[in-house]
Amino acid sequence: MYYVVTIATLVTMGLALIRAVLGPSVYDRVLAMNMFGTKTVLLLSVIAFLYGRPDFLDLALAYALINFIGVLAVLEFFRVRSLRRQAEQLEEAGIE
Amino acid sequence: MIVMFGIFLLTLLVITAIAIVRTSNLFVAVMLMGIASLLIAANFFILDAADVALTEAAVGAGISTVLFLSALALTSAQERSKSSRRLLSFTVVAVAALVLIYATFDKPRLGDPQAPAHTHVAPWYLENTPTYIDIPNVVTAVLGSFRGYDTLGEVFVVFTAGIGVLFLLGSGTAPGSLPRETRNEGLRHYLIPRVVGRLLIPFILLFGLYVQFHGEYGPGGGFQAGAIVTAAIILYALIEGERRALAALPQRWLLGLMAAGPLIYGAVGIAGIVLGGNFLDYSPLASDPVSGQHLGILLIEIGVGITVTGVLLSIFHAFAARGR
Amino acid sequence: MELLGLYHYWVFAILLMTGFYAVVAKLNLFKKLIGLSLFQAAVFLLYITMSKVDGGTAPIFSGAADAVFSNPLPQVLILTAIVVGISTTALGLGIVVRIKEEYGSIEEDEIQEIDRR
Amino acid sequence: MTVLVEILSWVLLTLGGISVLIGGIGALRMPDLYTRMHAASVTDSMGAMLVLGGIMLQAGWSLATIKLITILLFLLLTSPTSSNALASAALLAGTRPIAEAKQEPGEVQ
Repeated sequence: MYYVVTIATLVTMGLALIRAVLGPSVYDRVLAMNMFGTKTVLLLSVIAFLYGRPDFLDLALAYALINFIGVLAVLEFFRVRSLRRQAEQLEEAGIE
Repeated sequence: MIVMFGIFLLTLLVITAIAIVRTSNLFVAVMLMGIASLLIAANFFILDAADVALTEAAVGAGISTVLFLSALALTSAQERSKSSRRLLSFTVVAVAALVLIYATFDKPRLGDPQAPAHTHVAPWYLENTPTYIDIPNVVTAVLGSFRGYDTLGEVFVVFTAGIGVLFLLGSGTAPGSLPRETRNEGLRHYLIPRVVGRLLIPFILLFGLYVQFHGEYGPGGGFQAGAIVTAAIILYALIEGERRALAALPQRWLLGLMAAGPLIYGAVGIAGIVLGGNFLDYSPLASDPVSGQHLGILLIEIGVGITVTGVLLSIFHAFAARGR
Repeated sequence: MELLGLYHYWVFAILLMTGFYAVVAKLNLFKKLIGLSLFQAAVFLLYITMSKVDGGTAPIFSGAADAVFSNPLPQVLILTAIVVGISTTALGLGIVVRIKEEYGSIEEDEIQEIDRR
Repeated sequence: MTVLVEILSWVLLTLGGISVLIGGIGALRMPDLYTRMHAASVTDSMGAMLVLGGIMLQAGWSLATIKLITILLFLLLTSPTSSNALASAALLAGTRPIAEAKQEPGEVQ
């Protein structure tokens, strides 16, 4: 029965990858990456039990914690980029 | 069956790699790189490399994405020129790939117990770890004790790379940077991520310490723990702003950590000589050799952990201070 | 089944060469570094593939008497290589950032153009 | 009793697998960013709860269960937060939801 969940997760990963490759906007790709991260957590938890080594759940835990940082870094990147654009526009307006 | 899952993941990995090379938007390439890293880590786990998967999780999905993005914020997000000599490069690469694939037909298939790699020194490690070192995690035993020299070298490489980045970027700010107030505030106006992030940071730090000190018994060790602790502090810097993160853990301290790690490692090695053994021989450190090994591995893992934390955080701060 | 056992190595070859293509053919320095990371990842995959043993489990003793363990040595090498890899990639990114500041561009052809002047 | 737990856990796992799959299909087929995000994030939480709950019943009362509960807690905290952060970033950058874009200009809501 674990296999059913694993296959469902793998197929979903494939679908998320298609979304990440197709886009169209950058936000879609971030969404796909976030989704991919959650699915990886589920996949690792299930496979840890398939292997009969539940002590490897540490890995899934690490993923659940770390994945969040990637998304926040993306958010910060967007914020800095829009600030920089505003600053550039202000500068151009000041010169003219 | 699980091998089939691995093969499916590898196919996805190939698709991702090709998409990375084809896209001209560098931001998209970084996102796809994050996905590729998740795929690789899942594969490592399927191929029985729990320690490596943990490292790839902490480094690839978290820190690598953050570093790529902070460098991308300082350059341009769009690739402007087209490829050069496309046909020639493609032909060369395709021929090389075919040659490599042809060469694989002589390789032992996946998981062959008779493969040369499994018949020389590896069985010795697996058999003798219980007698000499007596810790369950053979990877940590090999990393810390049997091949301690290698790890010392790697720690110095990490240290040197950190020094190199600091030399290149320093602590100066680039021309055309944003005003001080905006560049230091981070995501402080995003209430929900901030609250959740603040809630998570202590747990991430705790998990980092668990990985550090549980490394002899389960997947973990200094390299992974250093990366996880770095991730926690980067999260703090993201939600509360650079300045507060630097106030909590100043640059001077980070430099101290960077240098202290290799020093601790080297000192443990020299202590071995002083107490009558060889360099990086931990057996004389305690009255009985096995507990000496335990103590030595614990100490050098701490050294590794603080070097990795110091170096990765210094690199992050160097990039962040440059642009904003 | 015999051929499927080599699939991991084929993926290694394709991944390695995809990364290499990005390094040689792309003119954008950032893209070259991403290609280099892919190249690295391919090498990691090769080593970890070689460490797998049939019916094995991760080389962490768990009390089971007759357990087969995969080869710990390649795992040790790659574990350290991942952290070294990210440090050296960061060094490369630092150089790219400095080039952008000095030349105002990270495209190889534009930089050579500026140098020629 | 054990049979009941077994059956319940398989039911949870199957439902979890189905909901994960539905989320994937939704994320691929929905027309714009916000609807895709809806499909992805709702099933993220739902699927994670069901799958991890099913594994928990299999694991019984052990250290693994505590770890699974921790993973579930972290996922339930971080996954909606990242969706929220992403949606607000997209909205601030000027991506409009498709339902809004379809309205005639000048039409009052």
